[in-house]
Amino acid sequence: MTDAALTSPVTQAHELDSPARRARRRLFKRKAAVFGLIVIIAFIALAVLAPFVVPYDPIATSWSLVRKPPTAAHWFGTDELGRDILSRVVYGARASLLAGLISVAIALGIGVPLGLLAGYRGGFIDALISRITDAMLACPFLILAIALAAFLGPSLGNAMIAIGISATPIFIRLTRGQVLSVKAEDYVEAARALGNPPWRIAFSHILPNILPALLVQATLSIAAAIIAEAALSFLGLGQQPPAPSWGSMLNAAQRFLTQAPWMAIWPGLAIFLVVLSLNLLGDGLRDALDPRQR
Amino acid sequence: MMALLEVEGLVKHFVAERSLLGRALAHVKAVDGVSFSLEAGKTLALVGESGCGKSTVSRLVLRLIEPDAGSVRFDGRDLLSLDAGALRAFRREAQIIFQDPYASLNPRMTVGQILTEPLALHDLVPQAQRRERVAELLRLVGLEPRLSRRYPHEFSGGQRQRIAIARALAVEPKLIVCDEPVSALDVSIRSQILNLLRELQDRLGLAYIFVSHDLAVVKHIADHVAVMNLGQIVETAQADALFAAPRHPYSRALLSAIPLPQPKAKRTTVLLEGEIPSALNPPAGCRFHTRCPFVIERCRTEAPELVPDSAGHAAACHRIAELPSADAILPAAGGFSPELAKLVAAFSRKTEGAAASGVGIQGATPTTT
Amino acid sequence: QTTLRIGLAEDPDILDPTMARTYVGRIVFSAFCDKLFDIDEKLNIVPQLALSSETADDGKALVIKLRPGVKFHDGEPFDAEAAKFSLERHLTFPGSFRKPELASVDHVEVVDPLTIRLVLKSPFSPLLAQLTDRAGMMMSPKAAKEAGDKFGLRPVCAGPYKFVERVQQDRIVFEKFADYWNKDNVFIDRIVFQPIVDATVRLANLKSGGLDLIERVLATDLKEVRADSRLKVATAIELGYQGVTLNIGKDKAKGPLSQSAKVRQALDLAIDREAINQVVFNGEVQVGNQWVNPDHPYYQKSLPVRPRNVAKAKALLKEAGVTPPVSVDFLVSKGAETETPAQVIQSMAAEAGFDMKLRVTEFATGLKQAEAGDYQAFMLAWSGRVDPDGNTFVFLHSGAPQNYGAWNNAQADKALEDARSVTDPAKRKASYEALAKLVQEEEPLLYLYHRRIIIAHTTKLEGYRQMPDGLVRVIGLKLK
Amino acid sequence: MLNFLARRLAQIVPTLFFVSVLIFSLQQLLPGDPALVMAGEERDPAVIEQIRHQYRLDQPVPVQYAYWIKGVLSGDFGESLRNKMPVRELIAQKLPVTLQLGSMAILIAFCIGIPAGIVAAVRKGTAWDYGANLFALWGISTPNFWLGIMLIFLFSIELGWLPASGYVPLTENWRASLAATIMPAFVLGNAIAAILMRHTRSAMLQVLESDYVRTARAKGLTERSVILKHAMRNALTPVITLGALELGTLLSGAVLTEQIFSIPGFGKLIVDAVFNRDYAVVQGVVLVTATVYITLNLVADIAYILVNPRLRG
Amino acid sequence: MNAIPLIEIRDLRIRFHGDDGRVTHAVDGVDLSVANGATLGLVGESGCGKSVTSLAIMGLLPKQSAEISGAIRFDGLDLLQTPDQALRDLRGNRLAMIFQEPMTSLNPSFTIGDQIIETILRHRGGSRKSARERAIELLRRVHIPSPERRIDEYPHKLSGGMRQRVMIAMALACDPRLLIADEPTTALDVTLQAQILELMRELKAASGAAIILITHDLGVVAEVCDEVAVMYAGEIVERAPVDELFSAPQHPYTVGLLGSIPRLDHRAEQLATIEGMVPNMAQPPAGCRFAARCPFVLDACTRAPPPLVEVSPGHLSRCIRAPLERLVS
Ligand SMILES: Nc1ncnc2c1ncn2[C@@H]1O[C@H](COP(=O)(O)OP(=O)(O)OP(=O)(O)O)[C@@H](O)[C@H]1O
Ligand SMILES: Nc1ncnc2c1ncn2[C@@H]1O[C@H](COP(=O)(O)OP(=O)(O)OP(=O)(O)O)[C@@H](O)[C@H]1O
Ligand SMILES: [Mg+2]
Ligand SMILES: [Mg+2]
Repeated sequence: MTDAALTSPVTQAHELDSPARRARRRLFKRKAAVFGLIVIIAFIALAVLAPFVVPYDPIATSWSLVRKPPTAAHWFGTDELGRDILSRVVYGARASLLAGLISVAIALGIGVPLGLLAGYRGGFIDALISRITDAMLACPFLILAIALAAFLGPSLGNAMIAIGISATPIFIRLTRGQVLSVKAEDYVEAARALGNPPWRIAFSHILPNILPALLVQATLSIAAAIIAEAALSFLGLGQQPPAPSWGSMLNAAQRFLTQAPWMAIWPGLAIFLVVLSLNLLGDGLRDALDPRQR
Repeated sequence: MMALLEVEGLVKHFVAERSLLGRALAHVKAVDGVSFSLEAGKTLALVGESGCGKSTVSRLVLRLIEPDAGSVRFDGRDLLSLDAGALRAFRREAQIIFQDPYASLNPRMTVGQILTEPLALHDLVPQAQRRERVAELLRLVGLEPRLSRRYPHEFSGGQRQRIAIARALAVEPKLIVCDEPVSALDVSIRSQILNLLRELQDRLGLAYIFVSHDLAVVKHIADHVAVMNLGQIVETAQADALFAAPRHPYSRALLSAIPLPQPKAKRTTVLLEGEIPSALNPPAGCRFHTRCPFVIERCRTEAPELVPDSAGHAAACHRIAELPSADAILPAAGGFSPELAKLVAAFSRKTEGAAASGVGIQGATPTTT
Repeated sequence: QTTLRIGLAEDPDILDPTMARTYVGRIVFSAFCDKLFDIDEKLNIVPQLALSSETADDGKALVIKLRPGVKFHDGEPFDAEAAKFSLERHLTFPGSFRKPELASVDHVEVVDPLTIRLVLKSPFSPLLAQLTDRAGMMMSPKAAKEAGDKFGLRPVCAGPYKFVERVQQDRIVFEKFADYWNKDNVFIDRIVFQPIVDATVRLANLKSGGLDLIERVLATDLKEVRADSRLKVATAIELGYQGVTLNIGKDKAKGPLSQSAKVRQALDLAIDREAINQVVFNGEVQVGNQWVNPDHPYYQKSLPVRPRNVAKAKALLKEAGVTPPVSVDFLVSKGAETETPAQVIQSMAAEAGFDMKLRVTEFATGLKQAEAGDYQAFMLAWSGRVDPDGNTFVFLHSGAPQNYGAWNNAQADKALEDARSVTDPAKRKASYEALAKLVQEEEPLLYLYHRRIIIAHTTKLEGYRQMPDGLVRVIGLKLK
Repeated sequence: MLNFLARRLAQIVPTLFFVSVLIFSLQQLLPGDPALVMAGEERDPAVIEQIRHQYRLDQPVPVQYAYWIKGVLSGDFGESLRNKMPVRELIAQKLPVTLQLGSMAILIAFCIGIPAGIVAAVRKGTAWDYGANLFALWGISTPNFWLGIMLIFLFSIELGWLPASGYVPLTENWRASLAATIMPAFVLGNAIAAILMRHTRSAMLQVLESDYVRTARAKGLTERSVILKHAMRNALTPVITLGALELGTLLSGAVLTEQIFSIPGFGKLIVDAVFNRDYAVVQGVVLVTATVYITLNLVADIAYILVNPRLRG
Repeated sequence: MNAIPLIEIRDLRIRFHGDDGRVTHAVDGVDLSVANGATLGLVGESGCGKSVTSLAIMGLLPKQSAEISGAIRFDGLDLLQTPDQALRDLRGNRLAMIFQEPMTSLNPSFTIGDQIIETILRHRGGSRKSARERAIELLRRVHIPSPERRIDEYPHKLSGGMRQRVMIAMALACDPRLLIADEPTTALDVTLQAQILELMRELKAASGAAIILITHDLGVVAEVCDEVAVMYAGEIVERAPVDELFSAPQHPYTVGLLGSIPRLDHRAEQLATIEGMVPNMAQPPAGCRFAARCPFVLDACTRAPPPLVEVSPGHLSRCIRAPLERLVS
């Protein structure tokens, strides 16, 4: 390993900024990540400001406008009940983004601590957590999600919880594996030699170093969660009508694919854009959070 | 004078293979009965080939791993009887520096964070003064305090090793275990670190366990040397005595193999032949016998004892008395030509004079009590 | 060799007439399991395995003459003993779902080898109609005794086709039964039923030639199918209905809906049935307000569909003393066929001052909650029975198993009982008229519309006629 | 190695135990009454009560579990509530279908994902790389049912090349069988291909930086053999084990895909069973799936060891 | 030296273009030559461009990011102008290289035999059987015990020293004219290092190939090299026959290096240190690159880059104050 520092300009003033600002600068240097960030922010803004930006009420039906193709009045066309698809896509961002973000947050919130515990402690606890994780992984994700969602009752919130719990074992496993490899690093041993208690080592020395792998998995999982919400609402366990989510819009569109293809195109495109942007952003964040990158 | 550290019969066997039910099937005998002692303010060097158990001893001494047998007494206390809390408190008194300056600093913490952590952990310095103390530590190891916002990767290897040293010094320890602290560094940087370690020892009265496989470095820094082979100490002596007349065939081979920066130096290199035995299955008898040029039948069956002579120079070999003299191993005289010696001296003088750029250690007040 | 491939909307349950429960199963049965009686296009009861029937004057016995020379698929003869066996099996077999349908039958007697007599506990006019369905299906006693409760895995009946194999959720295969009593009218050698759940894919299969006939085409696809020259459509209005049950007796929250008939009437008036038809079904369903469709002989023409009247609905709410918006917990089973109309209702009701909160649940959960009364309004579909009794009694009689809204009205109970005990159609119709009036006043159940049974098939298939019960009858079909 | 195998095998037992407990307790939590669902349109209370009793639904949960596990241990998985088929037979009917579909999906996934990943890594930063990445993200973000219906429109209705749905056993007519499963297999494989592509790409990038690839170049080998022989061999071994982990995704995907294409496999069976509260079927199928999944992962691990001389010992 | 050099490097310049648009001048005007049968030692601090120079000779620098100029003449052929295909024919054949990391330089998935045989078949053709025989012969030459058996082993079963010997055997497979050894012993223990150095001495005597030995250990240089080139920050700062370099170095950096090695033969109280840091190669300083760390620095040093001048016959130094003896006498 050659020393990168030997060639890095150490005296440039901006390198002495706070870590957060430097991370931000690293992020903004990456065009793809900036694109992702802008799209995500745009979608979040749309979701938050939905009532102010949409041209129509997303649940207002109009019997005279059933399944009309895009026009100047309805840019994205109308759906099977004459509702404005543009407005529904915008409102649907609320449900779908929440479904993606919250469920992954739940999975991270449960999975990461358990993975840290299993990986760092080892022994019986590790064996127990690992076997349960294996068992959950061995049950099909969607089946777990269906069962949980059905148990909790149909609503978007419960769907998020169900998806989150079902996605948890992946994070446990990933975290555990990463912990095992990071645990052997000298700096972890050094932290121990300094007298750090185990939880501090786990959270402030190991966790930051396994973050990149978690980030990448998290962005992929958000995509999977948005799709899973679609699948759950396909099965009646997700967003409740008439409130829209991209998944339920796709489901409704399915029956009219030949007659009204625009019903499927817009929510499909929205999912794709968000997933794409999240992944680009995730890759960018991984690099930006790594101080070794420039 | 009572020794700061006394190590008695340390044993550590790692499990290399486990059975279905978790029973150990094979062991790596990484450390197999190691004893030594170290006085405050002195340096003990552990030398030996890769895998002979040097790092394991270092970790055992700090109780970073638990020994299978033996005892470690530090300042009169039995380390192995300490509970978790007391052990954490002990970490104030003994510290470790690793070989790889790239791996031993958390890449996601700034230097400031790295150095603040021990202060906060042991509540050594009130919150308000921690910044100042970090600056002081950085100056102590010859770095500019303004660099505390940087990440480790933004430093050169030597600078990183200085940061690691500063981190170790932060808790004001009495003992620092240096596990090959300069092996990964460039020659020119290596000397900075060696000089720094020596200066710190003089100033702060630190004791070192200095692990290395480079005997030239060891000779430069150590008061006492222990040569290890396959988990055991085969020879131990005062540094001068050992380099003047290595006794054990293994020590001789090591010494003779060091390339000298002196073209056409006259000496005999002992080339070791034969398989290097693995610690998984150490050979019976003397563990060096597979490669020893002086091997006799007895060596294959009977393990030699480490017997000290009156001067404390001990070697574990059956044939010590019969071995040829060790004179040819190191060239008798040598060193620089007079001109070169002067040049080097001038070079050193000038750089020290020029060290006002913040690299020296002036201005740093010793804080160790 | 000709094979007729039929696409079903669901996978049928067990193929044992005694234990079968599903609508889709009945479609399959009609290919291989003949009944004592059948219906014609006008809903008249016609003999099938029976030759004739006669009800005793007191209404407490039914004598049935059986068709001679009929054989089961295993070669066993069909005679009075076999008929008695089948009926008794329906009546007594553990887990029999026919028991309630035949509840009026006390016992069965063999009069002669081709005559049986059903002795009733009390007069029960719908009995003959029950025998046009699964309760009238005849099974080979030999096979049924051998197989016990596994009879459904290899059913042996007396229909035009006999069972060959079944792969769950994939296909059910039948082949022509050589000794069928009516074999001269059977022209196709094999029939394969394939469950294909997705309506779009089902239609795609028909178009691509993978299937010859599919059931339950979406009303919204009808235009497209009609436009396709290679396809033909056969339709009929169903015997059943789509409605909204309003929780009267079991409403735990005691909302306005359960407390005042005026509020229920307001809800009814808020709904524009014709608009639902146009928006959701492209105008293909028949709107209605009773348990039978307006073309049915038992439809009460004196009580036509009331047009939407939002102003009146609002006035009724005011009269009832409730202040809008009236919040209603609206339980809907998953499925586009129910969800979309529910959303339309929600939107219409909002204009009259109702806040219908949709709660879409998967089927099992919804069922449980409906049973427990955990809802205020419940979207309900009923596939329909030949006799109006099958569309009313279990839903409207107090304490009846499917009276989820726990509507309890003595006059209604009486009307329902009366309609059962007399055979004269005019008298029965009068009883039902009384019931219909009560229902219109009290509104325990808002009848909305009657779906169109839409069968599409390729032009290669000839001779297909649609009966109002929605079943696919294979007699007389030819494949070019 | 043997020891490792034995240890892995020993882990299967507790894992399967947890699987069974997990699925058993989950379905107990499900609202709805199996007997009620089973009754369909015919909801006579007496009959329903009778069914409850017959299937021990009126007994405490642990008792039900004990009966079930006792049956399983003696090879009896119970019978389907819905159609009285023994669950074992149901599984025997569907397992080959799912295995066929699954293996084709994996094959397709590997055939698309790995070359795409390699090209993306070798041509890092070029249009090839971006193209492969876009494709991967598209695969991940496209719901199965949507892609499935699109394919049917294109290949069955517009072009008329493939049957729109249905299944033909391999043993009956292999051509027809492949024709019937190629679209669903593609739909399933597509999402996994995307994930494999990303794994392959990063593994490949790492390997291409390695010293031994440099050594191979220094020996004067052609770029082709450097990449296809020296780099690929090492990059693909981890990808294979990662791929095995994705098998779980496969079954989840199969749930909707089989529905769209009317493939009578496990996915459809299990979803229907969940919705019909057909407990014995759910339990049996999940247990078998879990076993298959665990076994395949074990096989992948063994394969990993076999192709990895360092671990072969 | 007077013989025609086997390889001659003229004004080699290598720049790396980073993703972020930064340009690193890794090598800046290097001139080198090695005669047949000679061993050139290339020493210098980490990152000074030793490896990059050798990779340039081999044509192994990444094409996208490395910009190379100058000339590398090998046996009359300019390697930088040679098409890839022809270069591949040279590599592993007449040009061979051993890398620093014996642990990772062998492909873990193939037996060592496969990896040696592959090279032989690539350049020499012939049957697999004869290639295998040659491989065994090579392994024997590098003193691997029972080569017939070892040839079918995977790298992970071998110790570091053995692997390095396998690397050497592989490099020797086609009797190269030039062998580049990039820190072949850095990762090894002293006793193993002694064995490998001995081996290299033997080989040189036997085959007469030219060797470029890259190292940062002056002791190694003293033991095996005939001539030494000292690199600093992408430049050659001193070139001399080995004896002269150790007895009368003519560049302050070399002096510093010599002074900073702890020595077995005499004990210094304080080691010499070279303070400061290597200049940033993205913006190399205008004058002498060592000026910032040099105790003998003059104003003139920082103004213009000093030329490489011949101080005594065959001894070149890039220091305007050379000969340095003047400074202390
Ligand atoms: N955690 C461990 N588990 C199993 N074996 C171990 C472990 N740590 C060390 N060993 C083994 O113990 C032996 C001694 O290792 P140790 O790291 O102490 O050697 P060392 O002298 O420090 O070597 P080096 O010079 O390479 O650092 C080696 O054979 C090593 O493989
Ligand atoms: N592929 C590359 N892209 C960008 N910069 C590179 C690349 N390879 C090497 N460099 C840079 O070129 C300079 C010289 O590197 P080189 O590897 O030649 O050093 P070295 O003298 O061999 O050091 P060491 O002793 O550590 O091996 C270093 O600054 C390094 O960072
Ligand atoms: Mg070590
Ligand atoms: Mg290098």
